[in-house]
Amino acid sequence: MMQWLYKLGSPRHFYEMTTGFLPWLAGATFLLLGIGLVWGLGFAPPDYQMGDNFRIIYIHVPTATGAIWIYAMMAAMAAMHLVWNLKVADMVAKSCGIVGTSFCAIALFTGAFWGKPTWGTYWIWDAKLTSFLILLFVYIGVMALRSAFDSETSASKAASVLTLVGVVNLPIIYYAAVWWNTLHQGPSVLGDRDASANPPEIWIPAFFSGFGLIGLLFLIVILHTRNEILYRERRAQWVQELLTREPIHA
Amino acid sequence: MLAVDDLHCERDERVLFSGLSFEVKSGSLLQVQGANGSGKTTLLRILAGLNQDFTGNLHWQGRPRASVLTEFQQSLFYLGHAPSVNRTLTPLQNLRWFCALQGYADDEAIVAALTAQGLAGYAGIPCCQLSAGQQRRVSLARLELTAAALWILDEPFTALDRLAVAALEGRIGRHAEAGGAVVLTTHHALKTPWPLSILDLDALRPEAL
Amino acid sequence: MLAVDDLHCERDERVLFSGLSFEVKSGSLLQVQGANGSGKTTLLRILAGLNQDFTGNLHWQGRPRASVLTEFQQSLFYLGHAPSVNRTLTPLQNLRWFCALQGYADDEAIVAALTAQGLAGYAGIPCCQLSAGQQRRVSLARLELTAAALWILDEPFTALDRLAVAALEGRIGRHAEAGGAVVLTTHHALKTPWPLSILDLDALRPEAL
Amino acid sequence: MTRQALGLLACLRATLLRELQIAVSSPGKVVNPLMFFVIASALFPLSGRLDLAVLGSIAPGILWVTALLAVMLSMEGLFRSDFDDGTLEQLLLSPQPLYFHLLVKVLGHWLVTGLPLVVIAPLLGLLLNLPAAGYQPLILGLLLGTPTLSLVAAIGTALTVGLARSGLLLAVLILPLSIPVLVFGAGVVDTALNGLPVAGLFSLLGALLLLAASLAPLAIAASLRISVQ
Amino acid sequence: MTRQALGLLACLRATLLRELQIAVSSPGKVVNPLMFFVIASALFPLSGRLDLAVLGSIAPGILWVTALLAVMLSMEGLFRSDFDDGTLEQLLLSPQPLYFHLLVKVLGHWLVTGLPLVVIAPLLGLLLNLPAAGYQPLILGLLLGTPTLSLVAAIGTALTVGLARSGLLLAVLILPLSIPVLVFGAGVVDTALNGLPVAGLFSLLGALLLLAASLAPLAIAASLRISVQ
Ligand code: HEM
Ligand SMILES: Nc1ncnc2c1ncn2[C@@H]1O[C@H](COP(=O)(O)OP(=O)(O)OP(=O)(O)O)[C@@H](O)[C@H]1O
Ligand SMILES: Nc1ncnc2c1ncn2[C@@H]1O[C@H](COP(=O)(O)OP(=O)(O)OP(=O)(O)O)[C@@H](O)[C@H]1O
Ligand SMILES: [Mg+2]
Ligand SMILES: [Mg+2]
Repeated sequence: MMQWLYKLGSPRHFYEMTTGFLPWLAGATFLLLGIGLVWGLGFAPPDYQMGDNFRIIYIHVPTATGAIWIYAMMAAMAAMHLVWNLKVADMVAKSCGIVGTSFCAIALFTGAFWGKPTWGTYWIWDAKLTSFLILLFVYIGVMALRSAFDSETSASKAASVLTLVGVVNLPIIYYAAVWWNTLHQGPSVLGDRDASANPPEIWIPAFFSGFGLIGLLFLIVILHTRNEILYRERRAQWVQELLTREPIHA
Repeated sequence: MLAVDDLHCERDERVLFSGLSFEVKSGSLLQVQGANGSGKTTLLRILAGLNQDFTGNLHWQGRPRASVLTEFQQSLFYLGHAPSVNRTLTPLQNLRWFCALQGYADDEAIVAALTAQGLAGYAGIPCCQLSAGQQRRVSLARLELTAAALWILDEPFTALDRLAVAALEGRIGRHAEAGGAVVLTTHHALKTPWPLSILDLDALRPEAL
Repeated sequence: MLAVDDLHCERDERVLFSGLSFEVKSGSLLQVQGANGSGKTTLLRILAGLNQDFTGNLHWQGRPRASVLTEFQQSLFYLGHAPSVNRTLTPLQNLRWFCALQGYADDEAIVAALTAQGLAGYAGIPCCQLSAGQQRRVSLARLELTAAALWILDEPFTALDRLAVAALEGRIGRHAEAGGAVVLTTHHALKTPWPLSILDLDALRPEAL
Repeated sequence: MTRQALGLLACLRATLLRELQIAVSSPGKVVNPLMFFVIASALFPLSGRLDLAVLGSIAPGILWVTALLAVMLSMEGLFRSDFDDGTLEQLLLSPQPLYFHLLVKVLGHWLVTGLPLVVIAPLLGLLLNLPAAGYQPLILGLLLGTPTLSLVAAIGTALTVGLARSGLLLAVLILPLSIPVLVFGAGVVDTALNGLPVAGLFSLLGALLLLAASLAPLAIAASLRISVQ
Repeated sequence: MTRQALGLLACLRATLLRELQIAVSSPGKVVNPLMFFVIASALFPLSGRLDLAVLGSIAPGILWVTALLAVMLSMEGLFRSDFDDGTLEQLLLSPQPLYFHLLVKVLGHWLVTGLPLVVIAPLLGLLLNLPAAGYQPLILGLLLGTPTLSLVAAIGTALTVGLARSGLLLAVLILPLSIPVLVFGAGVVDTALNGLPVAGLFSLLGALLLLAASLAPLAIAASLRISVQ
């Protein structure tokens, strides 16, 4: 286990490992996304209740769900970084922070623009939306802390600690939902409760775009991590060799 | 006492030292030398356990330091660039807390230590009203209050006048003579009655080889 | 140029100097000496006009300094303990602003001054990535960019290596030779080709009399 | 008194005593958070013509938010001077159990900064027209909540102690993490004003305090180790 | 480019440029006040179950108070690094007219910290359910008010720049002085929401700005001279 971890934890190994399956991941991602978005935005029939507005779902739901899970992933990476001092884990965590913040922001904005036609207001202080906003704040806090340090080592360690502290906060925020009654959709559109109201033409593209966005998420994280590896290891022998071997288009 | 094996440290992608191995034996006096920015402070902080950012092994009394950390810390006295003296408290209050961290209370010993540092009448005056040199002396009074065997001193002679420098040199020599060990840095030429070994970081640096 | 008459200054109820009178003439090199805390920095800041907390008279070119303040400030270059270099900006940006304060813009001169200080490739790198000595050099590059006749330098040799110290000593001598005036403090023994007068604050102190 | 071995409790008392002595010798440390609390909560009634009933109904929120800000800003100095003068290194290197010393240090800081806020809060409640039913839950809530806020803020302080100009950064780090305390704390008063039972909320606040007291020292210690590095 | 004599305006532009360059190279300076503004104003709706109409009616107060706090906290750093690295001494000793340079310096700081607050305020207005009639007066009011707040805060910063840990002390000094701006600024929005004419209040805000712009630099200069001493 530890052996495997250290192997995976070596930046070089991570870089070389991902070089292999990156094209596959990219291909699958764009295929899924393409099908999902074209189908969803272009061909799926309008919702019986919400009309064309519902098409936002194809972006809103996967980004919102992704932003939550990506925090969990970031926290796991932070823990690995602190416990085993794995540098790659920190680089992945940093990438997760950037992607998570963007996803969070996208979900918020799409949700808000969806809210106007459906609820009649852009924003409402209900549990789900509020906790999601707090998640965005926590993300931003981690990024702000990271950028405040001059030294890379201190920055990554400090960000890891804060990420883990933020985890403790998440379930608490979640349970705060008890104190409000929520206006936000539960697991409804995609759930089987009123599947009758939503024909497969709606939720199949949703699956495509959902998995597509998950793929995109991993794609961005991996690409960013690879960048980070090259930057931090720019003095290392293997990076030098790599850079001289491959022509760079700067 | 403290064995250092294959120590490697880089900061901001600059290797400060690499493959550094030595042992601090009981009764030894080790001076770490080098130009500004050569990594003396960094090395001392690694030895003291403040800086974790290195690779290599440290053994205390033959066992890995991490496994005997409390024991190690009980035997360690570290004096850094800063005097570790709170400016709003008095010397007495400062040293009382230091003793409490060591696990005991002994006001008489504190007053005696301050007197030995030439601060007889100053025990009750807030440290911000003391001069820089006097603050350093409050800090040095702790040498009399600790039972630690290993002293790690980073530029202990800063801001001291000539008499105080000589007294401290004597004290350091006596500690080594009594079976303790001292690792220190300083830019001035040490005059101690006890044999001194020197670790020159500039000479060790890869570029210099 | 600058005449000092019956200067008296006390800080925290301790008299630093009293009845101090001297004149800084064109072409003169004055080194202010004294132990730590004897008031060297305080005196230099009084001369520069940063510290108003004194009694006595200051004349610039024969007229009371307060009445010709702008003229005085145009002829003054002051370098304090701190390097006056913003850490997030580059040397070029820092020096551009310095020139603007002098009322001109001249990138070529800035680059030339940096090159003369051995910072040829560093004009565009944020100063926080420079070592302490390199930051001091950025600060000293301003000596080439100012037309001031009176230089007041507080420990200008701090953090410089041996070559840079020699270069600066030469520069200071040339400035005096060219009819300027320099007042400075330093703890090291100055070696300039130009005659040096010394003002010893310890010798002047009332207790010492 | 000659040399006298001290147990853990006596050592912790020394740390507490030190914290209190420092506060006594720099009174601004005690007075400034209090003044901030008073002035900042007075800003709200000044910033609009609210009728008294509305003011009373938002008073719990105002008091809690400003208390949170006051605690946070006051924590900025918790480790600063220890960091600057090297005392922090001594604490980290001492053979003493760091966990308890940090807990006691935060406790000492809370006694001189947080507790006065709790004491003065009813007065501000009067100014803000807080209805009578709100005072007891306000005080008890702050009593349970401000130590939690102090502990959470101490993590942020420990993380940023090595950085210059940390005030706003501290806020950005700490405020999101403090929101649960705020929600429950202000919620207690709100609920009491609506005549509903508050026991559940109090136990939630208590649970948060226990959680913070047991976990925060670990995070603080880790953060300090990173900052001292 | 060879030596080229600069007029006063060009010199002032250099000071402005420097301020902006510093901001660009440390993004926290721009982002943190903004984040504080967003998070702090989100604290209020979180701290109680307000109905939307009430929330909308207190929104101007919340936005103005948090904007005030954000400006104040962001000003903490205005002279700090210049003081620490000695640049401040150079500015005080330069033959340039200090008055204008200080004015421009505060302007530069406002551009990177105050102006973003004004830009993002409408978004927060949406979150806080501010009625439609409030947006225009909110933006215009902040546009006139935040520079005044910056100027006032700069006096406090200049006075406390020599002191460590000045955050809370600054607040205690500055908040009382800022109250008029707050009262008129939040008052403008309030008045507009009530459908009353606001021109008078705007001209009061404008007058305050002019007053601050003409007098504050004098006070700042005097304070800096004292702090540098
Ligand atoms: C700013 C406003 C909004 C925010 C912050 C927001 C946030 C979220 C979040 C965080 C999720 C993921 C929930 C989870 O996985 O547990 C989600 C899912 C969802 N949202 Fe929103 N949302 C917003 C507005 C809306 C609006 C206006 C609608 C439509 C009426 C909507 C419909 C949905 C649906 C249908 C899901 C999928 C539910 C599920 O399967 O779990 N959202 N939203
Ligand atoms: N906080 C820090 N973060 C990153 N690098 C640092 C830090 N402090 C010092 N360094 C770098 O580490 C190197 C070694 O610094 P160190 O303080 O150990 O030198 P030193 O030998 O003690 O110098 P001095 O004689 O000036 O005390 C320096 O080149 C410096 O650039
Ligand atoms: N900010 C201050 N407030 C009050 N007193 C001060 C202040 N700074 C220095 N002093 C006192 O003024 C005296 C003179 O200080 P000064 O800095 O002029 O000494 P110096 O000769 O430059 O010493 P050094 O060689 O250390 O630079 C000192 O004894 C000090 O106690
Ligand atoms: Mg050192
Ligand atoms: Mg001096």
